[in-house]
Amino acid sequence: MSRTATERAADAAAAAAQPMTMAGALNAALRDAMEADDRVVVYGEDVGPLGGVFRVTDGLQSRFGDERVWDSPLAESGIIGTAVGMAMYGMRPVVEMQFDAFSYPAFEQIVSHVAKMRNRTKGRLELPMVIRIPCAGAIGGVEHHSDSSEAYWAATPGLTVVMPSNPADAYSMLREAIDSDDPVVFMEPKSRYWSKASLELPVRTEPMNRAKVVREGTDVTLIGYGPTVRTALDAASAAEAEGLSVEVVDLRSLSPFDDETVSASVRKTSRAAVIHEAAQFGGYGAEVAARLTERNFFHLAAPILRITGYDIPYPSPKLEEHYLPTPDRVLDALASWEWDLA
Amino acid sequence: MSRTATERAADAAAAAAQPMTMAGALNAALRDAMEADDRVVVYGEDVGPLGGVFRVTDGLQSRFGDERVWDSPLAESGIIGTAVGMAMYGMRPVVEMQFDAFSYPAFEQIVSHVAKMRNRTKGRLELPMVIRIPCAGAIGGVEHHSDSSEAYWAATPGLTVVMPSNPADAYSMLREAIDSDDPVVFMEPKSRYWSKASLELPVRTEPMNRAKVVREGTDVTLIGYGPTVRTALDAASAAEAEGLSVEVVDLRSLSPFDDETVSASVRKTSRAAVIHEAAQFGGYGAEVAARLTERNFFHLAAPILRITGYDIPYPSPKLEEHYLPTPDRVLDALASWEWDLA
Amino acid sequence: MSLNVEHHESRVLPSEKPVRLLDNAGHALRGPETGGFELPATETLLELYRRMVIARRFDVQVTALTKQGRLATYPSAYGQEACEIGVVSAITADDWFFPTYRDSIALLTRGLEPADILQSFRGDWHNGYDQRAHRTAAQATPLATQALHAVGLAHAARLRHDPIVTLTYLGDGATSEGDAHEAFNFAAVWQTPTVFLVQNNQFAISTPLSRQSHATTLADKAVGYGMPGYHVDGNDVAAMYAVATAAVDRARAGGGPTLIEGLTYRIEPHTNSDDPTRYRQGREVEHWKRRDPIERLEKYLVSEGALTDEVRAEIGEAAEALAARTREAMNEQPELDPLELFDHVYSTPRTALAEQRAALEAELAAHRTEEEVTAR
Amino acid sequence: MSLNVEHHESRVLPSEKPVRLLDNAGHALRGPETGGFELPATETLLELYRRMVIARRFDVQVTALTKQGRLATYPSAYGQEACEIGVVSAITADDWFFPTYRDSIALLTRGLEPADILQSFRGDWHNGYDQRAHRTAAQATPLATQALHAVGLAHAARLRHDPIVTLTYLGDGATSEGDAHEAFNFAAVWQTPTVFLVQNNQFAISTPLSRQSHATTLADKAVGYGMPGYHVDGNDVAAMYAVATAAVDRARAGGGPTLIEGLTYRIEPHTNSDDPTRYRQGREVEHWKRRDPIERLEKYLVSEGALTDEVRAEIGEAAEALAARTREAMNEQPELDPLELFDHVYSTPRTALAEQRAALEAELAAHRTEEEVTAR
Ligand SMILES: Cc1ncc(C[n+]2csc(CCOP(=O)(O)OP(=O)(O)O)c2C)c(N)n1
Ligand SMILES: Cc1ncc(C[n+]2csc(CCOP(=O)(O)OP(=O)(O)O)c2C)c(N)n1
Ligand SMILES: [Mg+2]
Ligand SMILES: [Mg+2]
Repeated sequence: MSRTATERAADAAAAAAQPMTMAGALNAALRDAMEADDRVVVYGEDVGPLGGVFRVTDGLQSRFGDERVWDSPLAESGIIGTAVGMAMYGMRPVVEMQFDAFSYPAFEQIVSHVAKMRNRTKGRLELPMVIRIPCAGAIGGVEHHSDSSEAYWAATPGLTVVMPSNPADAYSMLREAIDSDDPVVFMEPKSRYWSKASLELPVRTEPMNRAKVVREGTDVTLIGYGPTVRTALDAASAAEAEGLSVEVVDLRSLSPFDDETVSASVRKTSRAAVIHEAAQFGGYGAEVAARLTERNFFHLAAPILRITGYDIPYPSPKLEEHYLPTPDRVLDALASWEWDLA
Repeated sequence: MSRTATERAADAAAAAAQPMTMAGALNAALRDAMEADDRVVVYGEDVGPLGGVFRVTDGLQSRFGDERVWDSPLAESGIIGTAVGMAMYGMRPVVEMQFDAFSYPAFEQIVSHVAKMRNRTKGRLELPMVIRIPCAGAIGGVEHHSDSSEAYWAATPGLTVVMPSNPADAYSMLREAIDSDDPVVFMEPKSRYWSKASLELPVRTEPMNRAKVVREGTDVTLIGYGPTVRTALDAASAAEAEGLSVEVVDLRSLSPFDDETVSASVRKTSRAAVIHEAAQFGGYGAEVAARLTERNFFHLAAPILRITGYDIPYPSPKLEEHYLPTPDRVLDALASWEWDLA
Repeated sequence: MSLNVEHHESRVLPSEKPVRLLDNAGHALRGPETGGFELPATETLLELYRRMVIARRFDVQVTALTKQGRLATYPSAYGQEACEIGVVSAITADDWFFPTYRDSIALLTRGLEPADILQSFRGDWHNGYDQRAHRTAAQATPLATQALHAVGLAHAARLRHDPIVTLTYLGDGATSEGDAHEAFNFAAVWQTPTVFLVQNNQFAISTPLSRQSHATTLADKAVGYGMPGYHVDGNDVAAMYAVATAAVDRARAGGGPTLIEGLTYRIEPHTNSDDPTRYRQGREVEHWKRRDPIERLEKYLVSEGALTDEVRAEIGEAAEALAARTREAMNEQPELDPLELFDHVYSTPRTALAEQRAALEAELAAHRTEEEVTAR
Repeated sequence: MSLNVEHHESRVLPSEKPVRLLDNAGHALRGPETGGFELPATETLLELYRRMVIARRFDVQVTALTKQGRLATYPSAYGQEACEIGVVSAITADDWFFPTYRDSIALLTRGLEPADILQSFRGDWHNGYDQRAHRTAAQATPLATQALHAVGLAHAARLRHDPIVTLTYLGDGATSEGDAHEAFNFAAVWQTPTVFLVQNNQFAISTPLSRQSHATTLADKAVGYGMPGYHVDGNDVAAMYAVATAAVDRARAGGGPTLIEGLTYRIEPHTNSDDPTRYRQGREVEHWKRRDPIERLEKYLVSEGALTDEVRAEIGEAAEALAARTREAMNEQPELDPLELFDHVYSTPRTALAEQRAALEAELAAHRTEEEVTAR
């Protein structure tokens, strides 16, 4: 039986495809971006010989040399502030904040400069830079290692904020973030670093400013991003057993918000819940709920729920299981609605 | 005609009452708090001989000496960080951040320590401190002088965030904030500093964690805080002319949110809009809309509107009028609803 | 001219007495006070004089316009001309400059147009000039933040093997900020070609230097970063220029960063909305007025026969012409397009912003219609 | 003993060669290397020895327990005992201590219980001891932030006329943070009774000192704040104790803050999850192991006849007893109440938190019921 070209291509792809963790995919994205464009430089705390505390920059310094990849002094405002200067000169710095909470010393540089430079200069000065932030919890981290900082960045006009939930998106979105002429806060869910997928590089998924329906359903829409996409999918599978058809949307981009995709899903199902690890009060889910309600009020059968962390500081390792929004908690929330299942 | 005791008291009060600006009321509150409790100290940039760039600390140094009121070095993280230490030792520091945007260098100290200390130590160490932040815009300020930072603080568990809208509340709430054993982010709307009221000190208004219905109405609830309470009241008066009965709620406390008072109003009117100067996306209004919708969905005739700044950095002085949510814009928003007016 | 060898090779404390080449009477100095620096050539000094006179005329003019309400705010550099002009004159058009709100006159020296410099202070837009074309960053307001940008840009240029230098100004108050420290440290560790000028005008708004630092000199800070530091008479433009030129040369040659403290004084209020009577004595201001940087150089140039009446007249005319141009520019009230508010936030278009833009457009159109109706 | 007069009166560069009282062979030194400091009394040194031996035993024990999974993480101070113990021993129980994650053994010396110190590393709660009772702040993770707390508390005490001193530790890496700078500066301007110990263990995780600072010594930073700075052999507990004691005395007497750099080395990985083979040579570690602070003092004490077999045995027993207590404590798995998560966030109760607490309570109850059902 003769094989078609398509079949042969698929075979080649399968051969090229390799199992890869999200950390590995991010590493590959950095490598490929650096190969493609010598304006891309990588620096931050411990990103050189160590390869970063999560090994996302592993091997980059030995490959590209220490003029492309280097350990900076230990000062986050310094890292972001110098990256602003480097981007002004036409470089494309990709810098790492070691954990969410350690981006806070750089808050002023990010909010008052990174976010505002383009507007300030009427577009004459763009800042093509990427701020990588290993984010959120569920890794048994001690205090300050499991914050979720996305609400701060998303509330800041001028920033683009994205968070991949899987290795393919991680690769594709990081490449796109580096190529973007806008500064991007690129959030990497730590608890997903070791999640695996089979990838054929260079994989390109949907544009990074689009949300994606990752599971179709008709009764309710679960909206997650980063670590909670897995939570939503697990809850959806479990709910199916109980006869509930759950659609899951992976936001991918927190700012901008893909109103089109998410509203379409919510109009279809008429019920939705947004899931995140961060505290509920003032969290990103508030924006999701508010804007979806504004735009789809008369299509909604119930208020949009927020299934989130509590309004407390992130707990110590032994207590985090009680804090995190689990699939069980999602199921409980869904059960609180009255369903008239066939 | 003989006068009753009540009449005499009222007369005495009127005699003691004096016209006072919000800046004056805040100044008086600081003075009275310092008189009442020698653990209260005031420091920050230019709060000494100058009396602060808005004169809120005017005269305090000459009255209390420079061991109670002093100019610190110019470093906001230093100001907050040392205040943490002072509060640990039992003082009650009241520190000033000169403008919202200049609190950003202190972001780490505020988010990682001020907000978390009590929880971290299981309540063994409290931080009775007040962080005063002259906030928001509408004063023709150049870049970085008109930010609205409330969404950042409100999203941070562990902080109490309040914002008075008038001189009486300014006095009362600042006294209460200083007396509180929790750290309070005390936001002062700059554009209201020169607004006046006749006050008899020490005036005590509602507890600072309560919202207040400042105008009763039946058709719609306008929710404002700080500078936008005036906006809401002006819009309400104008709407009245068009036959619309508008209730206005002054939130006063942003965190905690007074669900009871605000939900009661929304249930009564079935329609609501929240007004703030900050950008809409991820702004505080998202939380207001989301939680009111969650709790009152089946009482709502329409989605809760957000009438806010645009999703852009705060504009330059000559353009701010186009950015700010004006009474006209509020009226337009109300008009977008279909009204069946008698 | 080159910097003292010791500064390259080992750590040395900046001199406690500021480096000075001309005394207040305009006499050229010799001996240790000069720190080994040589007096610049007379023609160089004459050019610096010219720039300072023009700068001051501009500054005085803008202060006056601000009092008339033409500008939202203006932080004057009156009295700081030796720092402002002397140091920026040490870099070339290819070098990058990172100024603060206080440094409008240095921008003028750098060739920027009054109308462009003042756009932000008039309140039109946050920044009014083409930063890349002028290699001059926006005048920074958040204190010390721009120093990091200067270091980053210098490092980028170095990686590209472009022989440029970055120069940044900061105030005495700004040295207290964490960002100043991080900028000094990154520059030293990375050995970037960066020159930091601390204009110690002895006040941060109302806060005097004594409440800002306990160091003997602000230049002392350099020691902690392993970089050379110079404590210089900030009202002596000859010294400021000489030290800055040496630092710039050293940076360009790969010798790394330098910290220069210019000891000067802020004669005017912090900005037009400040009230200095609350925190300082008029006597102190008078004392410093008598140490005027322009008069000092003038005395020297006159004594050297370099400043003839003819030259003086020519400079005066240039200054007046600039003042007139500045007045004209500020009397114009350019038509601003509110819809532009949405156009520059992102390079990638956003639907939500387009919606908001459309809403404002409709609002403006409705408003115009209303006005027309009212007008009829 | 008191600090050199020069340090009070004028600015002096810290000695490039670290201050040292005992050489690596355990011989007492004389001459300039001692920086004018005197060797502490033998009984003091014996007590420091005892504390260091116990501290190390504890540290080794906790590292082992961490490898066994009993703790979430543990940053070891193996090899840094001279800094850790020598300096904290210079303050009294009334003074306040502001440590980092690295400084568990200093807390031990301060009299805290292993079980309490390790609560945070085991993951029970973010902080496990009564800070006020022990006058010991939580071990800070956000780098350099605690230095500001130390300065603020010292200032508060000073305003209250309480003659206490605050001591804070920070790492070489942490000196790069803006907060370190602001802390040094506030302390110097306010002249607070604060002693800063920079434990220069030459690495910040994987980043070597050369990428952190270009200064000759980290103590040089003191100059820029107008405060005394000492560069000390951080593996010589005699020197660390002597310099720290002098700094503490000076602070208590109203003489203001001091910066002490202890030059030492981090023998263990940054934490248990670190892999130092990626960034440093085993040889370097071996080199530093041969400069062990405990062995050095031991040699001296033996040569002085102060460390008899009897004393050695007694210390060994105390160390083993502590190790046993530590093992026991870490083998216990205390019952944690998840509902406590809501109880300490605010002193003023919040309705929303009460609602969330109730929700979790219901969830836990439902879960227990489910478990009971399954168990039946
Ligand atoms: C981070 C930050 N904090 C506070 C301010 C408000 N502010 C503007 S200028 C100024 C004083 C600055 O003093 P200095 O650095 O000495 O510069 P000078 O104005 O004297 O030139 C202050 C406190 C600011 N712009 N940025
Ligand atoms: C503000 C901040 N940034 C980053 C980190 C992550 N981090 C933890 S320890 C460390 C290295 C610290 O090095 P150093 O100050 O030398 O102390 P050492 O660990 O060597 O004792 C880093 C980068 C942090 N804790 N805080
Ligand atoms: Mg100044
Ligand atoms: Mg270290």
